[in-house]
Amino acid sequence: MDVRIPEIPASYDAYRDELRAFIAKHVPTLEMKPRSGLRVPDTAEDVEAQRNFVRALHDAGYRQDRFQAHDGDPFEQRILQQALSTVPEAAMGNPLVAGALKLFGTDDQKAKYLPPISRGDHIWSQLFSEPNAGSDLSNLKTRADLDGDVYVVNGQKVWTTWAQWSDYGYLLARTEPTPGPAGITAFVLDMKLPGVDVRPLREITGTTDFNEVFLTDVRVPVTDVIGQPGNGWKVTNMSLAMERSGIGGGGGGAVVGELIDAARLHNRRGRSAIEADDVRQGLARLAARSRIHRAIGHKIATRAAKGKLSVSDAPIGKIWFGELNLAMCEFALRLQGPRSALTEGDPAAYLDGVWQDRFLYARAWTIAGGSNEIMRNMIAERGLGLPKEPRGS
Amino acid sequence: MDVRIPEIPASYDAYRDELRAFIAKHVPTLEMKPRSGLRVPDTAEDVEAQRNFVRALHDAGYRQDRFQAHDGDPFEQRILQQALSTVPEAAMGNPLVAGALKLFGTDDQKAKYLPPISRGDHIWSQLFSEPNAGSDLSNLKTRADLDGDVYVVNGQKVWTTWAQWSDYGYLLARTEPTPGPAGITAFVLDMKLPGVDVRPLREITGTTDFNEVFLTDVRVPVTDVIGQPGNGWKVTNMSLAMERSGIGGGGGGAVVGELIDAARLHNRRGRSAIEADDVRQGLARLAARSRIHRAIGHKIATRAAKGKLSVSDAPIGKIWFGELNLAMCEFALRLQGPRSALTEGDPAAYLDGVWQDRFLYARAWTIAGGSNEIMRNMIAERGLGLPKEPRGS
Amino acid sequence: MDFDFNDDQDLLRATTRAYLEKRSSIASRRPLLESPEVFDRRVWEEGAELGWTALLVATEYEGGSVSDQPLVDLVVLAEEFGRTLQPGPLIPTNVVADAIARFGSVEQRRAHLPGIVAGKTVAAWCMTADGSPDLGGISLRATTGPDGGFTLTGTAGYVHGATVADLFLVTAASEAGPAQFLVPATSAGVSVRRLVTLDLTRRFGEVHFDAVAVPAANELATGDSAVDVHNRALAVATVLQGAEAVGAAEHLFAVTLQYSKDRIQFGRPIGSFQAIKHRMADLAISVEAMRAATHYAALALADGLDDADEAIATAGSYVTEAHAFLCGECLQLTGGIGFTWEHDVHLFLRRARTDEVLYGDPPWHREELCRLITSTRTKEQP
Amino acid sequence: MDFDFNDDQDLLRATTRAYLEKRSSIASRRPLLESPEVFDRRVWEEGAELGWTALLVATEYEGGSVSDQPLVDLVVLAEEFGRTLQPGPLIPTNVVADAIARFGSVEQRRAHLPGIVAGKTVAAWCMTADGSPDLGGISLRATTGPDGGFTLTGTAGYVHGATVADLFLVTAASEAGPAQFLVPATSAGVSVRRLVTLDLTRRFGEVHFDAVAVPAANELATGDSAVDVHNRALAVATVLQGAEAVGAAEHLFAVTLQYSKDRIQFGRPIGSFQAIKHRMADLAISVEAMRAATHYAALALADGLDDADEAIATAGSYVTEAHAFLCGECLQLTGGIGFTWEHDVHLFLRRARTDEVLYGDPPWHREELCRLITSTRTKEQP
Repeated sequence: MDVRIPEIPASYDAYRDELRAFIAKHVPTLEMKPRSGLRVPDTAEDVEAQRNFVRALHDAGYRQDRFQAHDGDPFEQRILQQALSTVPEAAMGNPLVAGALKLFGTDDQKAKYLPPISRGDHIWSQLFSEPNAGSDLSNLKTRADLDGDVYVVNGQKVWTTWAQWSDYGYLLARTEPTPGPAGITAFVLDMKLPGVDVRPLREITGTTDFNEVFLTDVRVPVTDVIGQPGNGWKVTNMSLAMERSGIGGGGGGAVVGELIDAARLHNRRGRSAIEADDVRQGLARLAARSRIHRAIGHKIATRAAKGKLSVSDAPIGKIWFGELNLAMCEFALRLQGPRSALTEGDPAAYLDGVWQDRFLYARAWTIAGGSNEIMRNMIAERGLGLPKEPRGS
Repeated sequence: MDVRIPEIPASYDAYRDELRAFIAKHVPTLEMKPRSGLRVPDTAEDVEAQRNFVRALHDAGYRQDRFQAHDGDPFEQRILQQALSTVPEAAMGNPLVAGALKLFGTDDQKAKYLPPISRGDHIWSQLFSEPNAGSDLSNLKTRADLDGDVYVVNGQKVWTTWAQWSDYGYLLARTEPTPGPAGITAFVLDMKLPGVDVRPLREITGTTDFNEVFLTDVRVPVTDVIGQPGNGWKVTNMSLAMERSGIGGGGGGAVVGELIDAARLHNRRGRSAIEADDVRQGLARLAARSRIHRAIGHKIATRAAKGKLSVSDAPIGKIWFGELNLAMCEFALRLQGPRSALTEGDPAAYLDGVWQDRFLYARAWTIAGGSNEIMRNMIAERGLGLPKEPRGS
Repeated sequence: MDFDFNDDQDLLRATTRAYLEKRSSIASRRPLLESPEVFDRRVWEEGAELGWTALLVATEYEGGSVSDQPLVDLVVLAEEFGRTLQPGPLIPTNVVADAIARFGSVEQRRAHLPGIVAGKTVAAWCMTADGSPDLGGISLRATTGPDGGFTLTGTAGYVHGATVADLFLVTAASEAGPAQFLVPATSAGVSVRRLVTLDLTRRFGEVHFDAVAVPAANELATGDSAVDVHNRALAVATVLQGAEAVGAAEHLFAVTLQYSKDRIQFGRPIGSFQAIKHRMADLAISVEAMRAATHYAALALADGLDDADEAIATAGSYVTEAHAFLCGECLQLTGGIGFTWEHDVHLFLRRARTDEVLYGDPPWHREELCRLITSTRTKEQP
Repeated sequence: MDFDFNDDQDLLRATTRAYLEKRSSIASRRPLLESPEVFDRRVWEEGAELGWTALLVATEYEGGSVSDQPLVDLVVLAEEFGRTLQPGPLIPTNVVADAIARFGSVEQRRAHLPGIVAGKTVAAWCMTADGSPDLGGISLRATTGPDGGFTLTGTAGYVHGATVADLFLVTAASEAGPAQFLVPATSAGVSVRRLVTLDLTRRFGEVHFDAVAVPAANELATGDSAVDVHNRALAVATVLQGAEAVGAAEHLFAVTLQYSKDRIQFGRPIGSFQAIKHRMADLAISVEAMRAATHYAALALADGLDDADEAIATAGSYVTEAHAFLCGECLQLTGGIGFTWEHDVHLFLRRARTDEVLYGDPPWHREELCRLITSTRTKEQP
């Protein structure tokens, strides 16, 4: 039993130092407030600044293998990922399509789309959810009707991150009128095509991280189908599984540290909250859950490496992360007592309201990408073999 | 708004004093260990001692109106109920049938059965649940086939409290072969009839509070039908609703006091547990839930008095009580730390293991009389109007 | 036993609800969510005619209640305020009116109560600087001047209504112990900083007192009597805060229940899925519990029942926390649609999280409850 | 990255499971539940041949492991012990073997380890009197005699295996601080009172030492070194206790899952009701979490990873508590049938509740974890 990953040899120190120096030199200062991590910029200037930063990284040879058809040097990749994980300015768009293209794309598609994703030349978004196809994604109604060598697409998408700044969309639409998963096809959608209308959507956080996308008689060439027509459900599930295990794989250790800071700073009945037994017990509960999250990640990674992933793995990781993240945000608010009422913009708000924003945004992790309710169904039905819920008429 | 009940006039002091003296004089000392309240005696001697005590009370004029067709003096009734609520030796059998007989019985049945219940001459039990009709009571399979002026009953009942000492049973059986609630009939069953075979059932507590009852060609006169044939589901629901609101109506104040005692006595890391903030917060949570239980009881009693009971009232009371009771038992065990491993019979066990027994028995309140899962369904479907679960084939 | 509102209170509710829906609905206030001020003085004055500020005041000062349990009447109003997320400082104004009516001199009553009742004087309660109900959290100092008057210096935080208040009830530490003063907002040296809060439906302020001169006649209470004023104010505020939470929870629950019946996924209303059904059942139980806890606390305080302190602490321990949980559940069950700015659920959630901490947060009330029940147990079991 | 058992460990599991099912199934031990003793020395000796007592002992003392992570090997055994609710003192015997192997003199190793490995010497660990891992909870006193030997007087409580043990590892307070001694059960003055416990599948004892003479050669450690012995023993016991809980939870969950597929109500398997399905999903998540926490703690302790202490405290905080909750849920989901004496679910529940408190209850481990993470945070953020 072993969870160690090979230590990075000292010979890579120079690479790391250069990378850090490069990032420090090139990372842009955005207009946008970072709040709880960078989400989506408000201005085209910020987008351009991010794009230039990603290009500069790419052109200097710092290329992440998840965007590319071939893998880089493993140690360099690890150093690169570690370094970029704390630089939200380098995260741009929703790169989910890269996995789909790698698994199902034609050589032409790979050549055409993967390098520009990697370089930051193309920003992508994911056009899956619809107003009546959220939890029940297979109920999507967007139509793509074959007309010669194009599909004519009509419909409405929602919850599309980065759509307002995207060059391309990873689109699911129905090419056959049968209900359910059959007849769904995955496409590359050029967002500049006529008939694509993006309307930013404001969320409960007050920020605009998502969009509605209206599609009216958009003409998509047949060469932009990903995989085979009617095969979109399979393409999607593979990429969603990758996304979910990604969500589940994040760490939580840093956040527990922030909770300790908050518990030390805030008072309860005249003493530091961290001296109260219930606060200490609560902190330990969250720390334990956070450490267990990492250990579950090791289990899943081990099964992935052995090709023995269970259908429950990604949902377990996603539920555990989503609920832990929410619990941590709630705990952080409660530690602040009355001060928890203050938020971003108030000079007395704790850390300029970052926890208040995180608390509101936390529901994105329990609702989006398959709500926790859908995840529990997947575990019960596909993982445990319990009978499926009957579908209504 | 008012939750006061009229004060008992001082003129009743003599009645109360006499009653207390009477109880003190006549209450039997049973062989059986009281543990967490008297449940069901182990020996015929104990049963006879209880019976004599109930008779003595009755013959001295102490008659509870719930067992009778007419009501007594309200102040005397309150004094009597208060006094007997702390004397488990006076509780004998399952008197649920009294309500059914009062609402649906013939004059003959009332005359024949109610006075002996009141006097303790007849002990009753309730023959509802079956091995395959627990949560789904309407699925009961026990057949009662008409043969002239008797019904011939065949089937198996389970979870029958007091059956091993009962004279009569309140029986549900199917008189028509249609499935579901229709075709169910309620009966008086003379437990001494040939073909009635009672087998005590041992529970997880180690005690024998319930029984299995096997019924083989038992011949029940048609005059022992309660209400109309085929009407048993209605008869039952009325009496179950009475039972559930009874379960929900119990207090919890005394128990919170016992938790305080336990928290004071036991130590955590070298000091009394009650000094730890998490213990104090936990105690307060339980105390608040206990007080809210009482307040919910006032709400339900008010609606009952106005004839505006909701179908959710009894399930809410039952769930709240059952979960609170379990939480209190778990809290009490955790307060004891390592000592919680000791139970009845060990000289070092806290209060001779009463909490350990209560903890195990607590599930009777969350499973029996309609499990909390069934109660939630009732609230959702009948109270909130959400769609019903489809029944399988 | 009649643990319910009476006909007059039902009528008060109907009148209030109709008025609020017409003149101050959530939808009508949507454009003001991010504006500096959301309070509408005309609405407040019209509301005053409907009794919003009169219930705890005797008729000789223009007040009057609809029952002999004015606090219970006020619970009706607070529930309606919660239901429609009203901006108006119903709780602080009535807390101040109650304090003056119960503890004020005849002159103080005459000076302030008619204006409050008429809706002309909006009042706010400066409890402490850090928002905790512990009197140790007061940063305000009152020094006695040679003329018998006082000089107030310091800050009070998290004051609902501070940005529009005409009169402050101010708790300060004086040489004679804690003391309360009535301070007009126009007094020299008083300034208010508007806070940026999670709640978007109300406005809160930090009130600064920079050597504010307060005449001796404006001293409401001092020493033990000031502690009584404080405890009474906190009890009234806790009950009314609970009532606002009850009204809000009832409404949001009803909206979410309806959504679960209307929203179709997998060809079925999502409310037909048993996991959702059972969560709705749990929320229904919780709403009933919130209601029972709040109404009992109101009744116990109104009638001075023996267990009033425990009843208040019980409500403070449970209600706002259960409400915040309910709002989170309703957000989760409303899914993506509930995650949009345009849906009201976040307004309920933001306000619920703020309610939790305004008048003693649930852990604070639980510590109170634990203290009360353990001291009783000692008495009973010597 | 290979966070799983290897082939040899899988084989060890298969062999152990087959042996236990054949020789010591739950069903076969049913008649003994209420008898004074439930331990079968023949089973233990046969188990010794399968490695139950050898893994933490070096080959020169007849021991041997199947991998270079003996503690992980032992986790496999403990999981199988939990799965079948074994009575044998696997945890204490191995804790004592480990203590002697790591901290004992060559003479002590020679004297005791071969007997333990052979299954001839059953060992038990006398931690403290009150069952808490705090060394302040020791009631045992060791006084030094003129011959350099010691006299032990006092009590140790909650000792698993005490009723059948041949050798005790005893922690006592000596003049030089805490100290550990190896005390044969046959020593004059040693007596064992069998405890009546909630758990029916194991036997525990209170061990009394009435002026028991212990030769100096039987002193294992003293002072700081004794604290090391204690901490090491507690860490090993916490990991193995977690592993027993994992094995038990996996089995009970599987049984309950199958029940939910087989039990028909309302014409459908109860496992087809979504509220039940989601609870089963939650239990599946919890089993995965218990497993991950326990295996990581085992690995961290086996390999001496930097975060071993946090890993142990994490397992101690979570695993037994989650297991007890799972048993309660399984009882609820099994309904009336689970409420009978004849169904095994109560045996799991009773044992789980006992497991929670044997080697530091979850609140104790959480306080440890909080202490560890806050001291780290100080270091990182000066």
